[in-house]
Amino acid sequence: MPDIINALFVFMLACFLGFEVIRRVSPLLHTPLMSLTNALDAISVVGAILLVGEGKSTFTTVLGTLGIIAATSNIVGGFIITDRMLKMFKSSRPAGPSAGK
Amino acid sequence: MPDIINALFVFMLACFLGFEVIRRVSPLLHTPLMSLTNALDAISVVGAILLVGEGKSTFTTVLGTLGIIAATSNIVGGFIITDRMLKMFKSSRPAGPSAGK
Amino acid sequence: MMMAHGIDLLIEFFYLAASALFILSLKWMSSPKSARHGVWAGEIGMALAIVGTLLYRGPGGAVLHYRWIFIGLVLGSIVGVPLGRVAMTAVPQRTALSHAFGAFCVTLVGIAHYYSEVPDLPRFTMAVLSAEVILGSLTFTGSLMAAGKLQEILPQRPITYRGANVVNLGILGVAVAFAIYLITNPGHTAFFPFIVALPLAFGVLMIIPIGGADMPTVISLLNSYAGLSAAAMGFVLNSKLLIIAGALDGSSGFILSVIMSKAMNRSFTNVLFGAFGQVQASAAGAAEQRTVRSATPEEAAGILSAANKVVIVPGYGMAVAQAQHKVRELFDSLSRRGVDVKFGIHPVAGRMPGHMNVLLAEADIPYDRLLDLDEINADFPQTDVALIIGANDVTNPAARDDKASPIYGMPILDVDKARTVMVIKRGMSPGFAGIDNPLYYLDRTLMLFGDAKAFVGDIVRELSGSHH
Amino acid sequence: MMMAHGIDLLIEFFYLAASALFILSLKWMSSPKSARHGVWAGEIGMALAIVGTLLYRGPGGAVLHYRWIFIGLVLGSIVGVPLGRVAMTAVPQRTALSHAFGAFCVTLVGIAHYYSEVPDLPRFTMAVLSAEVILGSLTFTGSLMAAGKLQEILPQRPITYRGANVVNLGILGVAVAFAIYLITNPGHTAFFPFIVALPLAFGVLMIIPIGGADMPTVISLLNSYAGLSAAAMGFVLNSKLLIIAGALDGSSGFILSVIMSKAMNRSFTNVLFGAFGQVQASAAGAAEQRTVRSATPEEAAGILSAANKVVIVPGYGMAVAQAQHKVRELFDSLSRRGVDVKFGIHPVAGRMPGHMNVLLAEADIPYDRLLDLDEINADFPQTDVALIIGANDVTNPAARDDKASPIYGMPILDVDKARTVMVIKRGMSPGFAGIDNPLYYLDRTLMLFGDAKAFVGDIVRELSGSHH
Ligand SMILES: NC(=O)c1ccc[n+]([C@@H]2O[C@H](COP(=O)([O-])OP(=O)(O)OC[C@H]3O[C@@H](n4cnc5c(N)ncnc54)[C@H](OP(=O)(O)O)[C@@H]3O)[C@@H](O)[C@H]2O)c1
Ligand SMILES: NC(=O)c1ccc[n+]([C@@H]2O[C@H](COP(=O)([O-])OP(=O)(O)OC[C@H]3O[C@@H](n4cnc5c(N)ncnc54)[C@H](OP(=O)(O)O)[C@@H]3O)[C@@H](O)[C@H]2O)c1
Repeated sequence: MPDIINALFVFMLACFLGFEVIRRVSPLLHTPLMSLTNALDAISVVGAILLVGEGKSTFTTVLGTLGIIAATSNIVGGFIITDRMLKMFKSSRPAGPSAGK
Repeated sequence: MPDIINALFVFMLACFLGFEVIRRVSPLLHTPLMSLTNALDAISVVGAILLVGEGKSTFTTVLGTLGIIAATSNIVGGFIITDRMLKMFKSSRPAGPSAGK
Repeated sequence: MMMAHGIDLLIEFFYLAASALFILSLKWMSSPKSARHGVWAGEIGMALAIVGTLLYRGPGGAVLHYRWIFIGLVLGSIVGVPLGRVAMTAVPQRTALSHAFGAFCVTLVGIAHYYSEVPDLPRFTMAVLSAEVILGSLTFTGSLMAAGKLQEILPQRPITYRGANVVNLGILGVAVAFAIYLITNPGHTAFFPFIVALPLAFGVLMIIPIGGADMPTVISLLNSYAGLSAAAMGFVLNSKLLIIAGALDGSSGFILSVIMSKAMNRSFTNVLFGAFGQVQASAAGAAEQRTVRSATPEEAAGILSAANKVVIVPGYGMAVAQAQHKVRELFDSLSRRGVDVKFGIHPVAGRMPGHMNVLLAEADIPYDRLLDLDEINADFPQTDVALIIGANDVTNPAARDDKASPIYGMPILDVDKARTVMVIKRGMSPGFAGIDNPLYYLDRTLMLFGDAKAFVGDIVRELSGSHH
Repeated sequence: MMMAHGIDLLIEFFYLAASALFILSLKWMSSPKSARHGVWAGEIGMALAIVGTLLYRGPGGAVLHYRWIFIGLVLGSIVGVPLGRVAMTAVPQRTALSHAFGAFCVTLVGIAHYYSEVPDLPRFTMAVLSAEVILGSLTFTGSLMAAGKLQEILPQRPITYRGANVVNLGILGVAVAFAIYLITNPGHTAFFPFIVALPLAFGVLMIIPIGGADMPTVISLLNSYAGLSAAAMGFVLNSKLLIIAGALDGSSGFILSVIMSKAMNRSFTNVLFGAFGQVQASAAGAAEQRTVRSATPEEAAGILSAANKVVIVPGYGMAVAQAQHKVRELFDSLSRRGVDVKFGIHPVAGRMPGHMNVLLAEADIPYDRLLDLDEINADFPQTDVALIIGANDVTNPAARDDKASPIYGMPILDVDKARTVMVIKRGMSPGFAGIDNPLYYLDRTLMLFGDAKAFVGDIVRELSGSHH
């Protein structure tokens, strides 16, 4: 029971935080944002690792290994492509002090 | 032990959220913000109520009742003054569509 | 929870740090200056999460069985590298594909969890497990379909039939009914396959009636669903890290779809309830035969080189034609002549949020030259030439002036306020919204008919020719 | 945790809703339009939190002893109403006082918790309980001292002696040492009073060397400490609601003090480590006798009525003189004559963040006429008259131009860019920073010597006189 409550509190806070943070993402970077969240979303790899690691049965090992492969490819691919995209964004001004705030 | 962890997660998220949210508060409203947080901070009344309610000893009842008085005065006073201040802020434009975003 | 030894506390601290790093990662995406730190934060966070999980001890202090874990990690990395190296134009389908992968993992873990714990599943666990599996499966097939349409393996055109929505929602409804039954009777294993199979079918059917062009909004929604399914897995495993990452991802997809639907002037409920497939009223048929003026690359080059201020408005056509590198040459050539060149970027130009920015950044155009709607619109009245390259709907003045237009109310780039308007496109065919564009019939408008890449290339050649 | 019955689950849902409402409450403070909803959200959240707590059942399902709870709530409300009705000018000391009350409650609960549980206190609980009590007690006396200085019950001037910092930090250090010992030996009840008494003393000593004018920064820091102590109480009681509210409050105080120290160009470490009392280098002594030009209310009225654009810059002097209502009359009178009047508000004008905005709003000046630093500075070159009312430091051009000035680098209002500058103040005495203001010696500057309220009143009279 307390687990449910704790989980709900964390979920509520994380949703509010997600809204606040994502709303501030520069529209310039909406495409890299999508690939970055792809990579972060592959955190489900944690569940798959535990599943395989506990080794309860061949069934869970097979499903879990497939899960690890799928999630890991998202992690690796997602970070690589995000970084590739972001590397392309260059300013014409040599990082000078920008006006205003 | 899990309590500690849960509490730390909640604290971490709430701190991030506090920063994001407070940074967006209009500088116009920094004074009412201070009195509003005064009122919200008096949430410690919850601890005092539990203390008095459990009625373990005269000692805890006395301390707790004093605590309830102090916190409640903050709640009541804080909300009243914040609302008074905010009522004073008026726009000269009759709530028309503001330019841009 | 499993909090006996100090090692478990350590793992939780790893997870706490990983969560904080994920938040920072998204925070740093707020500006191109800090965005790459964001990627690093995300990478470190992910590494901490994985290492932390590998430290996990089962009951009796047994370490995990590492063999298949490592095989999975290695194989996944091998698959991941090429997925990270696709061409920029393939990013939409890559994104869709990776939602499918993410949802696949979530669904598999959910299924395995069910069968290895059954019938020992408390109601709450069974409820969130059902949510995980249903969201996961429909996201899996939905995303695969979306990727197929975008890659043009599947037909792009919407396939609709009467009552499609009723059938689809019915299928999903039955799946939810099975799930509700399972919450109180988790032991009925015969019912479980339905809450996987029906959403898988729903995912396919949901996408069939939707045209390829509507895929970006769908992808963002699927992004949101993928995030929510990961959060549901977090509820099942009682992992705060998963809940946080899932919620962040879920809000990201949700916000991007809200931004898109706002910029396209669609109601958000219209998007949420999947009514993407509606046949768009085409006003084009009734349009009287009005005349347009067209010009050659030579004439266009002359006008551009005489201008002081030029605003280039790129659109979907630039992406299709892969014209961004030629556009860069044009930008350089004009800048060398002292012309002030800026880019006006509409939030839904192209087929993906931020599409134009990535393409232009790829072609090395500095991002401070890329101005969004609010910033650039004030500039058009002082602009000599607005050069539109493969954009259409995002410049359609009917959205501003014609209350009868289906896109009335959509915010647009006010290119018609510029002294001269030049439009590069192949013919008079409409854009995504399927409607005529009155801009093309203005006196100040010159049509430059041709493929974007070829035409811009011709202009550049003319400019450098006349230079000598 | 205490999660046996459904009622406990219900209480937690109340707390969850209260937490969400508190977050919304602060979110809605982002604009004056939604701010009052913020107050309502806060009120509903607080009501849910209190009602939820009253539903609590002890072991065996016993309800709480309500009698003293209700007496406390009623007495607290009776005390609270007048505290909510103080004059706007008393807001700084009211704020300080209420930090003291909040910290008082936290400290008492912490003390009672200790004595009723001892020696049955796990290490983690004892650690956070110590943090709660230490932060609570030092905030209590510190805030009382701050309130006393602001209300001028205590002397405003800083009282310093050599080694004060060492003594103070020593006292706090001893308290922390006792706390660390108690973590492993909670049963040593004889040590507990020290971790209350020493921080109480530290709170007093910390404030003695700080001048009244530095109180706002101190108050914000104390706000932050009060929030953190409430969060610590949340850790002790394992209440996520308390942790969230405390963390929100803690970040609020922290951010406001960062904003203040930035706007005052003080390093934040300087503020954090309490070095407020440092004697500020006064450059005023060496200033050669330069001449200033002064003018009468009549002349000022003439210049103002001939202007097209006027920017009024209010400062601490306007607050002291309570001149805001006269300023409103001036605003009305000029607006009626077709003069465009705006207000330039510096973030640290006055003695409290947002001080000027509240006073001007009180006098019914519409908030869209109040522009902050970034917005108004672009306007000064097109401004006919900058009328400064009781402001000084925030207009000092030395902050911009004179590298040797102690306030060099502080962002200021560029009033010296206006065609004519008029300054209402009583004499030539410096402002809070204690330094001379070269603005007063410019050719375009006219000094209007007098009390702000009286002088503005005179100008208004002149304007309406000449009106007839
Ligand atoms: N960005 C997003 O996230 C997103 C998401 C969903 C929907 N949408 C929708 O997509 C549309 C985007 O507007 P847009 O102005 O960028 O594009 P558009 O309105 O779809 O117009 C693209 C134009 O490019 C021309 N074109 C195609 N291939 C070309 C080539 N090779 N060379 C030159 N021109 C070419 C086409 O005309 P010709 O055939 O005559 O050449 C077409 O009219 C909006 O309606 C928006 O609502 C965007
Ligand atoms: N707002 C905050 O949060 C905050 C916090 C901490 C510190 N501060 C500091 O406070 C200062 C605020 O700047 P400021 O420009 O508002 O004020 P200021 O620099 O302190 O100057 C106020 C001026 O008002 C004049 N004055 C006083 N009483 C008056 C009266 N009755 N009628 C007319 N004039 C009167 C004084 O000159 P005469 O005596 O000649 O009349 C004085 O020079 C800054 O240095 C800031 O760093 C602000």
